[in-house]
Amino acid sequence: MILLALSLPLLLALACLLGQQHRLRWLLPAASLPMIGLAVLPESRLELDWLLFGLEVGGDAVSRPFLLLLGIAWSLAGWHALDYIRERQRSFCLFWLLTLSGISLAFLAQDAAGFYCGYAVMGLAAYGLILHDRSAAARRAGRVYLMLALLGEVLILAGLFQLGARFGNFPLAELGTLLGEPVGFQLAGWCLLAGFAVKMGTLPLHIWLPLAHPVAPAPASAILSGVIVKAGLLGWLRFLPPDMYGVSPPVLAMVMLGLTAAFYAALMGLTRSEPKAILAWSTVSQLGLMLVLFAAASVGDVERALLLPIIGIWVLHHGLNKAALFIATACAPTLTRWRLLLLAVPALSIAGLPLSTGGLAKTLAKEGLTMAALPGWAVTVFGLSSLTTAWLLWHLFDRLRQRPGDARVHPAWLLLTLFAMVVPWLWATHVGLASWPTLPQSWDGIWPLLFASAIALSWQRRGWQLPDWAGMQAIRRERFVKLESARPLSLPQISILRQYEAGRALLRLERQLSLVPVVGLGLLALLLGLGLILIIGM
Amino acid sequence: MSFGWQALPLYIILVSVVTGILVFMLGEQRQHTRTVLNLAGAILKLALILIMLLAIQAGTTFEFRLPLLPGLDLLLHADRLTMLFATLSALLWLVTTVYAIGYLEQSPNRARFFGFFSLCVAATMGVASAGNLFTFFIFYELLTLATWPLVVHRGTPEAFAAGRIYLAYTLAGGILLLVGLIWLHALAGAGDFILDGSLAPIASGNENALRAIFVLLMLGFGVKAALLPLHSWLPRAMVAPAPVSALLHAVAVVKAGAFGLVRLIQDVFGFQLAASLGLTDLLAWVAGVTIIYGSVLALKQSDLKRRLAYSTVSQVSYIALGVATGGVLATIGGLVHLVHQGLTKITLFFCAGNYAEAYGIHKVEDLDGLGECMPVTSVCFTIAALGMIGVPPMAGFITKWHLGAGAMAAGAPWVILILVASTLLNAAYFLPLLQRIWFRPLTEEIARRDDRLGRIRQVALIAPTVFVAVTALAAGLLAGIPGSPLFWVTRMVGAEGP
Amino acid sequence: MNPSALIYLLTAAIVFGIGLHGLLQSRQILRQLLCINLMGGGIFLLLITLGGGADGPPDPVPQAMVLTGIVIAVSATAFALALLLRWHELGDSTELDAVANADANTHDE
Amino acid sequence: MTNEALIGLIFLPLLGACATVLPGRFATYLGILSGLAPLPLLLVAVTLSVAQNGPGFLELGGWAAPLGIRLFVDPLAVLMLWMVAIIGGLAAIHAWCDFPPASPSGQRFWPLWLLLTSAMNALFLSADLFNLYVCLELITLTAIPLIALTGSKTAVRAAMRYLLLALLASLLYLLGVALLYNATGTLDLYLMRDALAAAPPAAVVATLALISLGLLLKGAVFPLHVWLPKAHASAPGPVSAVLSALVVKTAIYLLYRVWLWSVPATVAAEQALTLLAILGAGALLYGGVLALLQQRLKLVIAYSTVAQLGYLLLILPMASSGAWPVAWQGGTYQLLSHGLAKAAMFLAAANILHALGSDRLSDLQRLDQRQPLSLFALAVAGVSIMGLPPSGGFLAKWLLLDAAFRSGQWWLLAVLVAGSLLAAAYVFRILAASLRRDDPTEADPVADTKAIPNVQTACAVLLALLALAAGFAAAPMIEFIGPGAPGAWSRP
Amino acid sequence: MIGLAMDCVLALGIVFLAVQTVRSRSLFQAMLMFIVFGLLMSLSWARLHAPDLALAEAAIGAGITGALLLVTWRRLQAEGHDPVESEQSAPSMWLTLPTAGAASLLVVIIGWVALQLPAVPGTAGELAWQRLEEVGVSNPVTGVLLGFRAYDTLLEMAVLLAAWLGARAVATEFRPGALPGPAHAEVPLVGALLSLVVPISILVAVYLLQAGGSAPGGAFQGGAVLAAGGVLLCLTGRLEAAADTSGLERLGLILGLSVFSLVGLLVMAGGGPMLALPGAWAIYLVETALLVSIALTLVLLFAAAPGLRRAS
Repeated sequence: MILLALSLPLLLALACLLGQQHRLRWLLPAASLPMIGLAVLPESRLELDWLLFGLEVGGDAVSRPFLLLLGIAWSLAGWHALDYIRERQRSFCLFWLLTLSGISLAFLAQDAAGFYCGYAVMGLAAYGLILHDRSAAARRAGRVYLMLALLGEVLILAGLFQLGARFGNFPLAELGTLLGEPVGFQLAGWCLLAGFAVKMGTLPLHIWLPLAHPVAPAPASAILSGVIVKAGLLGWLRFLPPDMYGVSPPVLAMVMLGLTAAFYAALMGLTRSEPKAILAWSTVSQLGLMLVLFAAASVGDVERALLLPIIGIWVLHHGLNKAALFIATACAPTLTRWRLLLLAVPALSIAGLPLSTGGLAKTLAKEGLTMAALPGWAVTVFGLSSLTTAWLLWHLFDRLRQRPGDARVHPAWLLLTLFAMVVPWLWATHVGLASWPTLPQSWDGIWPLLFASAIALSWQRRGWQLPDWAGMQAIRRERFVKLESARPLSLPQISILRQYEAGRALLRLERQLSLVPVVGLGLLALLLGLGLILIIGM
Repeated sequence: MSFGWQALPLYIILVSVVTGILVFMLGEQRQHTRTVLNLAGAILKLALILIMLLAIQAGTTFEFRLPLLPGLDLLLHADRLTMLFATLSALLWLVTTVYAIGYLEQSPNRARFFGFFSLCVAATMGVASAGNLFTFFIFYELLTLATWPLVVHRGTPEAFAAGRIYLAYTLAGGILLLVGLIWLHALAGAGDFILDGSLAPIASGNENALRAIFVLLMLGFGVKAALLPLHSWLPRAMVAPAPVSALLHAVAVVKAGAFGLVRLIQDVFGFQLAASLGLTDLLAWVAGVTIIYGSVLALKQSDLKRRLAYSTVSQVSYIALGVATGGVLATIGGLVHLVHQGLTKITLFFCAGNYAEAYGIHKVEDLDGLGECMPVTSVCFTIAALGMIGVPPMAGFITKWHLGAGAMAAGAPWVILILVASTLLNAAYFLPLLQRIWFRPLTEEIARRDDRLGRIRQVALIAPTVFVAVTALAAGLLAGIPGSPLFWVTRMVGAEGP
Repeated sequence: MNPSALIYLLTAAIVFGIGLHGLLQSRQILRQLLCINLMGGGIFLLLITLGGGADGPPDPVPQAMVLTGIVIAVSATAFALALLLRWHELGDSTELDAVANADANTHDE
Repeated sequence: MTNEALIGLIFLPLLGACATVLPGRFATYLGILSGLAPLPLLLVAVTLSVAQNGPGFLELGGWAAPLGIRLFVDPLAVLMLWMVAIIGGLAAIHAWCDFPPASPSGQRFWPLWLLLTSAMNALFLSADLFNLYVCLELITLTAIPLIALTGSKTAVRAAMRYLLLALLASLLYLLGVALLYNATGTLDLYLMRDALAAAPPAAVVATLALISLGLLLKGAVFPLHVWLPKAHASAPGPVSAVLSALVVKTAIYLLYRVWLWSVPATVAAEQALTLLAILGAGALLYGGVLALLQQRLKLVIAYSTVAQLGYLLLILPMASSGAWPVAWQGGTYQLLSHGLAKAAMFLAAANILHALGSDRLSDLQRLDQRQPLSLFALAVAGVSIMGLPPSGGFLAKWLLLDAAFRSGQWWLLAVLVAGSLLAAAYVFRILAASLRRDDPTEADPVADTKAIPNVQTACAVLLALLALAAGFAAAPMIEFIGPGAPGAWSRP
Repeated sequence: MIGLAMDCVLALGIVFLAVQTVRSRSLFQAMLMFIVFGLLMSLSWARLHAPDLALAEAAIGAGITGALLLVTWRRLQAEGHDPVESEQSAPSMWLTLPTAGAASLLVVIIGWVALQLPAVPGTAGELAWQRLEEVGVSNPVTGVLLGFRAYDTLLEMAVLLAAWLGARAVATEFRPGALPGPAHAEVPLVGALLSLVVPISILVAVYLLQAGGSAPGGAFQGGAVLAAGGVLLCLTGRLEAAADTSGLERLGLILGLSVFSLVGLLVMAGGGPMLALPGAWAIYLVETALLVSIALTLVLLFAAAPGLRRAS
């Protein structure tokens, strides 16, 4: 099963490479299906000694929600892609499958090198998805993405080197044990944190997200936003065992960063008009919240154990819903009633409507945060983020409504929305966290929605709009990073004197030397010199 | 002096020499005979090397000794390091020969080309199997001699300008090497590669002399290994045909320099002594600076082959860096990069050659959209470029992993900075190429051009390219299996795998 | 050393010097040949004078050497004259150094 | 047997020359063959004897020195004789095509050639300073006609300059010999040392200075080299080869003999030898640069000779140091390998000149197509000249550098390094010129090339291969040469 | 005292003539001066107890060399080059002064060194006197030349041969009448004179040859005298240039060298040392051969032609 999960995408990719994509296209959705099996079936391990430094793969408690997300979201997005992608199918399939192989390996790997390997492959292959459009905007977005992704990867690499120097290619599960007493964030830890933060779109490394999502095709955006970014989170969970110092300044800093991102990104999203850009900012915002959760899980072993299932639910909830929303942008230009409903369900879920998966996740998260002894204001602010989220989704709703066009409702959208509603609940039941919301909890979930609706409606009525400056900012940054081409440097050459004045002078000298009187004088001078030397010596 | 089975290294060298001489004697017109001869020579040589490899596994020792001067022997032997380099270069020679046959299909002076080509590889084998520095030097200089006609092969003024620079650098380097060698000879007396520790007894009191010798030898090897600031011949040598570039960068010349540095640290001084004299730090820093400098310059090149050349400047220094950093892991990283860089870089040059031959493309800007017209070549190029960057699971990653972890273990965390910066820079100059190849539309001008490769040439050019690309991929992907370069190197260094 | 030997000794040295000076500052090849012969004469005279054996019989070895020297000198002169004839047939100058530059030009343009 | 062999080395070519003067084709062929062919055989006998019994004297006419004239044979002399036999022999085969013995040009060429061979053999064996003078004159008076043989303007002019300066050199040498005889009463090279020790210092100084200067001028040592380049460059190919490989070496050989065998302990030889070495260094650098500036192949090679002779003088200051054996081995090996390589280069250059009708570097392009084997010879010999492995030149340079290191003469080291770089520069300049192809579209390159007899090509290639082989067979030769001369002044 | 005065005069004359040779503006004059210089040298050698040399210098140094110089000069003139008119251009000061200075310095040094030389016991010369009878002649110079240092003499013959070969090798194309014969109709007296002089020169040569064993004389002097006869014959047109060297001439040219070598080799073959001439007869044999060769070579060099033949 594991082998199938790993090799299927690769084999399909190879087939694409050989130009067989037309015949095998139908397998595209199936490529990620084995992941679902891995997520729900009992744990199993597979050792691949012959690969790299010897790989060990298999699902475990940490990765199961990730695998489930991957299996569902990727397959359905793939199905959608089958019909959605009309141009450059071969290229799309290839990168789609390569990205899938990468992320599969990253999710399944149980050793550091394997994880990194999958992660890097995924990161690079995703570039091809972002660039699918081949437009100038796509290229720009791709470039920014690539730079940041690489930056992240070398940071991870730097961190890995430091760990690798001590432990070699260590099994991920044993990192905590290996490290013994984890004493604060060491340099390696910082490197890894920052490295994975790129994928996680943590402020200020988020800039690729709002650039990349609008230009990528909808299914690609769906998995980018829904699944791929989660790989960063998994990286954190894998490589950063909980700190032993409790709520230390670094943890607090992460919390503040996450919260800032949650609000900042939502506000930025409001400045955009492109639905996918809005969704991208929403993702940044939601990832900020996940950072807060991760920070809380870093407080200690107990907190980690407590928060891990909650994070899992978050992952599933956000991944599926966000994927559904992205697909919706492709399927719902004209909002009929059914479509409106289909769009509203995931949107409301993300906004944290009680009884929705989002509501469940938020409630659980707030409980978890409180138990992790995070300061009360942090929990409050975390809750308040629903307000901006809701506003942002209103904005999206508004934008989508205004967009003319015609599209077919794809069954994958329906299924995805359905799964988004159901699967996180099921998973919560599975891990024993499912509970009906209490009334206060429900109110907590509902008022931000109402409030946000009010703001949004009034805002809309007055025709206000925030300036679109996020793109400009990215462009400026990009220009800063771009290296201007210049003339190649060269060290001074060794020149052989030939046509130069010195050479001619030497030839003249040689001519003078060959005159008989000069020879004679030289002869006599040497004679006297030799004589003198001999006389002095005697 | 025995000419029996023990002298197998000699025969391996002679295979190439004889091939070269026969090719010269065949003359220009006997194309088919020449092709057969070249391939037969390459295959025979590879077979002999494999036999030797097996025999060494079985514990046989190979040694050939011919006294040249009183107390100085021409000594050929085979140890594991030898085999690593020899196998690599023999394999790549075969591939490059096939490629060159296709590449030079129509061009003049092929007899000369292939003749020197064989001699060049003979010299490389000599460098690999040299049992003492004296022998090493002989073949090292022979390599210079045999390569020069290849560099100037086109016979254009630019080619000769490049050839002149090449000579100026390599011969000056050779002289420095010679001086260092003689100094060492005068100091330590005759000897085979003075193995680890045997210089130690004479070290006390001679520290500064030994330092000076090391620097001289380092400069001597550094010229071919394109260490800063001795590298600038390498990009200029790009005027040569693509197989020559492949040869320079992957099979022979640059490798010989790097190999020399490895021998210098590992066998001549021994890491302990070199480190205690502060010499490894020197080399490591020089290598580090070279890595960065080469990458930065590569960024600025608009000519594809020049960009690749600067990339070599940068990449080859990994070998020196690894060996100079010391410790098991870093040494493995350095040595294994000898192979990895060879495989990857040869792929890149083959691809560059294919582009140039098929569509006359030399500039980076002209690569747009070539993924469509030349998918196979482009895939190979992509694999190799990613390998260069060190994207897992490519070979470059294996190297970087060992280097990075080794540097940490050896207490040289600054190396990680170098690696990080270099990876970023590598990406910065390779990824735009990939972006152009795959994600840009084909320019109209190129689209109008016809594929100039004939059918036979297509096979002869693309088959080797695919082969090396697959090998490069496998070297990384399958690093864990017995027989992989990593496996060999690990056993050579005598350590458990990481 | 007897006075007449002294006289001849000085004469020999002076003749050698004159020959040398003449060789170096003349430009005509024929005269340069004469000067070389003068120098030879000086050396021969020196040999004979020194081997004159003021007290005993004259030393035959230097005499034999000079005799050999004379024959060699005439041989060299004869060959030089033959070469000179050839030279004249080819060139237009009787001076060696006058053509040095022209020579150089034809070679090193 | 050895004595007869030694006599044969001198008299066979001499009588051969007489025979070639006689009328009739038969006499000519007989003279050439009997004059040259047996030399290697005789040398084998001599070599074996020297290896077995060590150096030895042969008193001519049975008169002991100082009264009579002796021949002296030691490993150095044997080495030189072998060079005469091999290089001279191969050059003679080369010359056979250009100067067929029966033709008028052959009639002029061969007697002189045989006399020259005989004279060189005589010189290398002679132990008598006045006899050496006669040998030197004989060499001069045979070599110069050979240069001027073609009768071209440059050749005659070069010959004339060479003649005047050679005569001047002979006179200086003769003056030195005259003073020596009157100061010591002996003319024997190997009795001279003890005899000079008792002589008045002024006489010793004057003798040594005059003899040395005469030899320096004959040996074309910088800055007295001016006659050499054009003379060697304008001579016919085989003559150039022999001139550069052997004839100039005669003077250097005598310098060795005088300074290393015959200088009394009272003389401060180190300083004087350092002066000579400085001249050698000057030759190496100046000759190298001038070679770079030349536009004709043969002139480049000729200036290369000027430069390479410098190596031979460079070893002299090491004579009193512990490094002397190595230096001596290096010097003698340079003598040999330069001889082989330079002869190969000149023969190859002659072939190229014949084939192309010009030896201008600018006319050499596509030489690898037009004259591949000659270019091969040129290149291989060039490798030896540059001192790159594997070649005799490399081993020689290795030994020289080694000696410089051991004796701590750092300036020598620098000079050696600079010299070999210059050599590389000018050799590769030739090779670059011959691989150039200015116009790739140009049609059949062989069409405008005259055919060269295979024998001539073979001679050049063979010599080049010998120069190459010298890189592998050094050990026995160096062992044979031994630790070098017993320099008296090196005694404490 | 008179001797000393004569020495002084001779010395002054020699120096004067040497200066004139260098200084005289006309090349022809310089050559004349040089010939006279040779004669004075020969006189001075007679004064220095070197009669053999005096003879040789008179015959070879002054006579033959002079004749060669003059005939060359005349040929140059005949070919249109005008060596008489080509006056020596004034040498530049910066060359004259240093060369003069250096030359004088050298003179002083040589003179000073020569004055310092002591009489050395046991010289080769003394040994030669002691062992003269072993050679079989009583003239010590001949003893040295053909006994003790016979090898020098042999090589010297090779030099002479080389000079002729060289002159032939570089010779300009043969043109009949290249030999400067009599410009005008011959005075009748010349014939009579020649018929007297030539036999006398042969006689003198033979005398000198046979006297060489005990008195001043020998092959060189004799050869030079004989050559002088030959030169006369050439000058008077009795002999004229031939296009080719006859077999006899060739034989004559190598006679000295080959006979000398063969005798030496035969001695060695007989078990003796190389070049040890067995007795006076061998010396005379060799000397005769030498005489023939010397005379012939010198005449042919003078004639500057491949060969000679009787005038038709």
